[in-house]
Amino acid sequence: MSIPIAWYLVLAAVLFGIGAFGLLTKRSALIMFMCIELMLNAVNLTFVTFSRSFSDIGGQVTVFFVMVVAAAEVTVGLGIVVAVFRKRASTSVDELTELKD
Amino acid sequence: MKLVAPSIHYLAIAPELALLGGALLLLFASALRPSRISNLQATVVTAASSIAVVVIAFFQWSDVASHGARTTIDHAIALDGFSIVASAIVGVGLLLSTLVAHDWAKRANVRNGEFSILALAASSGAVIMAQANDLVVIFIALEILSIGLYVLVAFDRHRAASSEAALKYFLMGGFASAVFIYGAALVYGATGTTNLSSISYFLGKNELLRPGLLIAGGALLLVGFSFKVAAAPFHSWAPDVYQGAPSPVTGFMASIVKVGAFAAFVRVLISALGTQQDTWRPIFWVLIVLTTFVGAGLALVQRDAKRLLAYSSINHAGFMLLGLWAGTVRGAAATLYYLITYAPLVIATFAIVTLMGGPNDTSHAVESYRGLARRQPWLGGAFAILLLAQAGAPFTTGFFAKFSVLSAAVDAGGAPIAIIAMVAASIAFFFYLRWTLSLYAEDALDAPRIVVPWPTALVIAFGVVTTIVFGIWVGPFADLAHKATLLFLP
Amino acid sequence: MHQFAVDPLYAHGVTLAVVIIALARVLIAFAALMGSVTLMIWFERKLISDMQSRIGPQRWGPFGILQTLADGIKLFFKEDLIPDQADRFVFKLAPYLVLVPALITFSIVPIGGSVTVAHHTFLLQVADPPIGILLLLAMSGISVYGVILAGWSSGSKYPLLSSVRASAQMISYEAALGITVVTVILASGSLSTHNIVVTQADGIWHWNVIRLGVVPFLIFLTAITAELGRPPFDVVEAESELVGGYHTEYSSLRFALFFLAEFMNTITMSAIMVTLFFGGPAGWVPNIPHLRWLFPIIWFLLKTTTFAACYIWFRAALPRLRYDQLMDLGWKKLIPLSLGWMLIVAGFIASKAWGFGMIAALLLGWLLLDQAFRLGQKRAASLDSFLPTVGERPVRGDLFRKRSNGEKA
Amino acid sequence: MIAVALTIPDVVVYVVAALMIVVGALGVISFRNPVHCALSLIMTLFGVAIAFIEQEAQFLAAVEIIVYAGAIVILFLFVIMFLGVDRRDEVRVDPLVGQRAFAGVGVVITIAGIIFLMARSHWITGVPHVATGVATKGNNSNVQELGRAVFTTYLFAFEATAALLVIAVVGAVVLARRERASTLESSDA
Amino acid sequence: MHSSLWLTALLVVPLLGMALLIAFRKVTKGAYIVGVATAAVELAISLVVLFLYNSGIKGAGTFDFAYRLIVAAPFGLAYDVAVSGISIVMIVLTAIVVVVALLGARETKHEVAFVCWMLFLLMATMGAFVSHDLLEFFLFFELTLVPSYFLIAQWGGPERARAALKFFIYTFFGSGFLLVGILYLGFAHLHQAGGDLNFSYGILSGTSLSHGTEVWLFIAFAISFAIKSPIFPFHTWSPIAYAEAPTSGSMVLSALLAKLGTYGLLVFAVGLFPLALHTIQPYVLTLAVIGILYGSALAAVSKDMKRLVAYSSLAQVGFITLGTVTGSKLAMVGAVLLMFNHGVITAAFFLIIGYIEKRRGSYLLADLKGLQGPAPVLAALFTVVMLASIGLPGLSGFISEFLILLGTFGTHQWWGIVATTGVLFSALYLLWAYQQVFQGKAEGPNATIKDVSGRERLIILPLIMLIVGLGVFPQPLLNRITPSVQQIVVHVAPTGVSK
Repeated sequence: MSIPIAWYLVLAAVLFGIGAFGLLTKRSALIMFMCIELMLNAVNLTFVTFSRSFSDIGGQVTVFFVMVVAAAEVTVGLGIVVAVFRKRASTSVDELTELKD
Repeated sequence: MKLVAPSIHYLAIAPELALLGGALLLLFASALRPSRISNLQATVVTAASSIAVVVIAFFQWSDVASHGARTTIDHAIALDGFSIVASAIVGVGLLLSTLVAHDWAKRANVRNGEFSILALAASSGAVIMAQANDLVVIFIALEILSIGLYVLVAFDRHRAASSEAALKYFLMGGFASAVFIYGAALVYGATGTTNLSSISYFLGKNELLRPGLLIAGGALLLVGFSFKVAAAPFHSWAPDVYQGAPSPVTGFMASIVKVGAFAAFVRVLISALGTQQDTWRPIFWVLIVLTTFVGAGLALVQRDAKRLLAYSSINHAGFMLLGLWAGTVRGAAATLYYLITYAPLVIATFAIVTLMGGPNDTSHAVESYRGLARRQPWLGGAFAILLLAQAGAPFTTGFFAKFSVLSAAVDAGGAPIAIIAMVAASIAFFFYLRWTLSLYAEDALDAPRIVVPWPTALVIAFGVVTTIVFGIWVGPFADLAHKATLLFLP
Repeated sequence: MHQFAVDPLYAHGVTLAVVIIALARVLIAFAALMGSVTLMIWFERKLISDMQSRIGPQRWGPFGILQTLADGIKLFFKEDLIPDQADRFVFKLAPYLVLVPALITFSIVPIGGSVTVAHHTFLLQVADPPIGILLLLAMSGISVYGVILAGWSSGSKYPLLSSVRASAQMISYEAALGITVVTVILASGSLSTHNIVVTQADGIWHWNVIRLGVVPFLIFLTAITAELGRPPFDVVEAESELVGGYHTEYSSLRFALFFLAEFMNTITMSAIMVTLFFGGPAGWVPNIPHLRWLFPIIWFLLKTTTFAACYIWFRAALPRLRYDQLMDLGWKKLIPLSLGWMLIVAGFIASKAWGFGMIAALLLGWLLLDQAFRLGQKRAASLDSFLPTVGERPVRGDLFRKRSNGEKA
Repeated sequence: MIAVALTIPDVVVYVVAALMIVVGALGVISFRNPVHCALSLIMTLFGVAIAFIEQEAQFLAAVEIIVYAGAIVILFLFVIMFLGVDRRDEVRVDPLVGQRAFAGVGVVITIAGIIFLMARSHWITGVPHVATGVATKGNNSNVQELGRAVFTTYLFAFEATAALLVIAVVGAVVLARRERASTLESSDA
Repeated sequence: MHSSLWLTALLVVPLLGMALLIAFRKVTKGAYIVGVATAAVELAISLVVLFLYNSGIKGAGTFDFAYRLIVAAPFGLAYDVAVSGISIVMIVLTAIVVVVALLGARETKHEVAFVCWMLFLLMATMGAFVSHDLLEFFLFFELTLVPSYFLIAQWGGPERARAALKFFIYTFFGSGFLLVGILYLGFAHLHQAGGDLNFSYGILSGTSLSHGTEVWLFIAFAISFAIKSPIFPFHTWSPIAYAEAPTSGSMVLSALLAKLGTYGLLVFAVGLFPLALHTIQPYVLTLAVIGILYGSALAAVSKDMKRLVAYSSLAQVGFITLGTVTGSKLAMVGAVLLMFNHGVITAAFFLIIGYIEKRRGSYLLADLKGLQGPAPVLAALFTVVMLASIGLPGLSGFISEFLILLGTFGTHQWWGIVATTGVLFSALYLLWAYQQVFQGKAEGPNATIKDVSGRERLIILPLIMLIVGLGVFPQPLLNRITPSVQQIVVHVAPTGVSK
């Protein structure tokens, strides 16, 4: 037993919060996207921390799956960003305004 | 080191195998055929897979009826009445959507192959969600479903709105997934497992004196689910996405996502966190009030048909949540019944919306529906019936759907929330009625005639007929939902 | 199966002596690596000029062996230029991002067997972490950053193009690389490089290159060459297309660092290849007292030098691939091949029947895949028309109208 | 909770990891240039990897670097450069909540709430769990246990990721492929 | 016990009529003929039911024609029909009013759709009156909204959209309470008795509830019915809706749908929660009395005839409410009778207004003057109806109001006294209106209007006959009403002074 799990849990929570804040406030799709990755990393850290204190491998396996999901999400997400950019490139509108109330 | 692989009950995973098999078949075929696979072939394969899901559901049902509900693959997935019915709904929803999409693809001159592959794979995600008995599996299934949909939403590359919608959906969906899995992490910390049965077992055996971690985790799971089912205040993506997505996809999304997400939601709340009912109920209370009112209220001011229907679906989500709020067997059955009846209804509605969108899928102003029933009495009449059913007019399935959740809520001691929901329903009823009325307006008789291809006509007819027939002959579906829930995994 | 051992150095607790030994290992290894880089540069220049019937460096030192040193000193005293458009922080950071992974990767290479100094027995390898060879994959992932960021931060067109190329190329080949490494891990049953070497120690037939069939080795060689960006996969710094590639805007010491890192990487990867496929330090050891520890090192150096020479040979002999050929090779050939081979190996490890079944299945799969690729190419070629502009839907009528207008005209 | 004797190296490692994580994360949300954000993200990822190693999850640490730093962030950079968004107008969307401050307060309250709830329940309430029956052993490589769990308890999840990856690949291809005319238009050379 | 097929026929015939309509929608005048024919058949069946009802059993108040079929057990949904002496009256009223409305207030614009909606409304209203199951009642109760909405919104006056909206939102809002109340009651019974969910009236009336619960449920039911009726202060939708609706719509709204409210109040609210009545009584009575006075006052100042009748309806509904909640048997019988009579009277009123509107294109009091000169028969008809509404002895209004007031004086003297003034008020404003419209010298277009044609006379004749006939000889109805009311009154024992 070394570092108390609380330290890691708080760290992860803070990381999650920073990610969420970024996602809610940033206006660039790519950076919002990175913020999602931050959040997922916070989750990973949480899982690993619990996994260590339970001596249960399950948490680590879950982290593994989260990473796979993150990779899949990135693949598709960046594809969407590229698709949007292709549409928008010619018009140089800096906001997505097609869909509004 | 000897590795003992878990036993697999193949019948339990047969639906997703059928769907993924269809997807892979199409994938290989499109790679190996000298000429591309035609839209017809893609549609046939998709339809066959979805019919297979329904057929498998019958076998599963008899299996569960005789052997009882059970879990398989090391308790990762559950085979019970609830999951069977939910996956059958997914099958039916996919079948209907693919028929609509077939016509749309033909009209819009789009290749249907990838569309079908993605739809099949996304549906398999929904099926897995319905069966999942582990938070990790739910998470992965959720992603399968969502990723498929992100792409489907962006599928129409002729409209900028389509990819914009996909981007919004993606960002919100990613956020929701992250929140969900963080919730799962905290629940894992609180209970030492992610398996729903084990969580339930743990919480049943141990009274948590300090349930903070569990509460935090549960709340985050709830937020994650709320995003997926578009419950206010986590609904903000839905109108944009519904509007931007290609219309057949919107119908698909409105039905399949709701089925998958609510099925998993029910399982998590009632099966795993059932003991914590007192904690999550107040949150739901707020959620339901917001959702029903936001859905109904904002729909009133919409000018775009798809946006309007998006808010309407938010409103419906609020009602489905009402069944969850009850948290009883009756509540679960009510939500299931709602899903059973809602899926064909909403797909048929969007089938007509798809037709109305024209070849470019762009003319979706509510105004353009004026006088539809005068120009084309059958189409307009069908749409009127569908709208009334969505509103919850008596003697349609829409009414009994609302009735079932309300009765479950009242049964669980929620008369006030039921009344509040009814108030929202009255607002909702109004905008449906107003729309229906405009179908009979007389000042727009010269709009071009809409050609109804027979597959779409079939879907619309199916939607209308089930709505009316099972709105009067209520017994079968009500019994089905009830029995399915009685066969719920303990 | 072999008994896997952890580094015996830490077996009896951590004392001051142990710390000193560990530090010494680090210092010696990296000093040696640095030194060998200067030699490597000289070696490459000399060898390649021999192959091209030139003389090569000859002025400084015997056979020009100090030429590198002289070049280094010259670069050191040159003016350090940073372009106006550059992103200064990243521009300065990038060279280190290339250099550090090369150094770290080297730390997992077993140079020799175990040695006993002052009653402490230890392995001749900087570190033997339990994740072992995964470090290679991790670091090869990181080293891309140096290239990408260098190109991007220069604020100049050609380096940027180079960056984009580099990122795509490295991602493409990393997949094949990783899968091949998995094949090796399957055979060795461990991630640790030390254990991987140990399992190959029983003679030449146990070397992975033989044991796994030659294919994984060839894939690995190809992929690692592409990862390094060395010829024939040097589209990243193709002089005829991109001026100097990602380091066009670099000068002075920073340029030297790139140079250093490239050669260091070459050496490290040669060493890794030796470790993974050629038994590392394994080889015939004559029974000479007190010097037994020396022979594995010599074997290792010999093998590594061979591969280093191999790279130089490639550079002299092979023409650069076109970018699309490079992508083709990576995605359509190496990845399926490595994946298939991994499955075959896994099959044989499970049982012979599985193995042969796997071969049959993969043959079928390969036929289908090949057919699919052919069809794809044919289709791509036959599609003679693309939509006119992005964002506008061609309506059937419009197209017909356009054509009929054309006919009239 | 039992008082834990902390060793200085542990604390140092933790502090370094935490600093990397937090500073990196703050960098992601405060830099304007997406490339700098990506670099900050890498710093966070390394911090997380260090935290993993500190918690005896070496394998995951390696995978974290390989998958996140080695593939995901590279993809980000690739797209940033490919689109040239760092120099031109960005691809933007409306944020969920318009008000920065509102979002800030909301997030702070939420996270503070979560931390408070965790602290109230003394950080952990679960028990070493019986369902998987597989525990990490000492400081040995846990790769084997990981592999075993993947193929037993998490077999279905593992298989499901296959579907996930298939759909992601198909999706990416669909999204990225250029528009091509279908048969009708192709006659119009 | 008679066959329930009669009641089922009441529901099926309009549907068949609709099917026929749609099948022969291209035939000229087909809609009119089919519509009237269907309604006539309906009327015939309802009369048969009226005469068969408990025939041979003297003074029996039990339900007849009963039949119960479980449709969906988990929902407690059943097809459960039966009629009591109260509902039988309402059924006949429904059939009569619809026949007259179809005949007399024909809409030529989109006639097929119009007749369809009317028949649909007929079916829904019939369904509500024959239901012996709360849930089923609710279903039909709700279902009436849809056709009414369309009738107002498509064939109404210039402000029809707003009127329809107001009508719809109000009533739907109210029915939410009703549904939740029904559900609550059903589950209360389920938790007591076990078994399946069941909303049958007979079974639920045996549920024992705490007094507080009964009061709340009564309120929930009452709100819904009060809105539908409408009872003051839930009436604000009604003037505009009555005014903007087409003539037939106004007839149906005031003569039938309003009765759904009062019928529900009597049978379901009072009938199921008799004990709550004790607590609630003063408030409802007060509201009823205020309604009477307020309706009369507003009727006196209203500027058009439709609003006038609408407000007078409010006053009349006040009387009905008064009779319903006093707990006195006499008053209750009177209330039921008034439901019928008011239905007939108000239908006649709107029919006459429709005649006027057809001729003059307006129903504003200001536009009309001296009509009795050119149209004496019209004036005479109006006079009869007006006098019935005022409560002139010998006409139908009198006996019912008299019974109500008599009953009320027995139990709640002071309310009775105040309510009586309402009768005087009604005389006041109706005579005033008569004076404005029919008396004086006709000028301009008023001078040239045609009198009612023979056909129109024929159409209104049944209503007039009923007004006169029931004024003289209400016994056939009273015989059927009284025993059923007795059944309800028994439960209201603590306060009910059964006379």
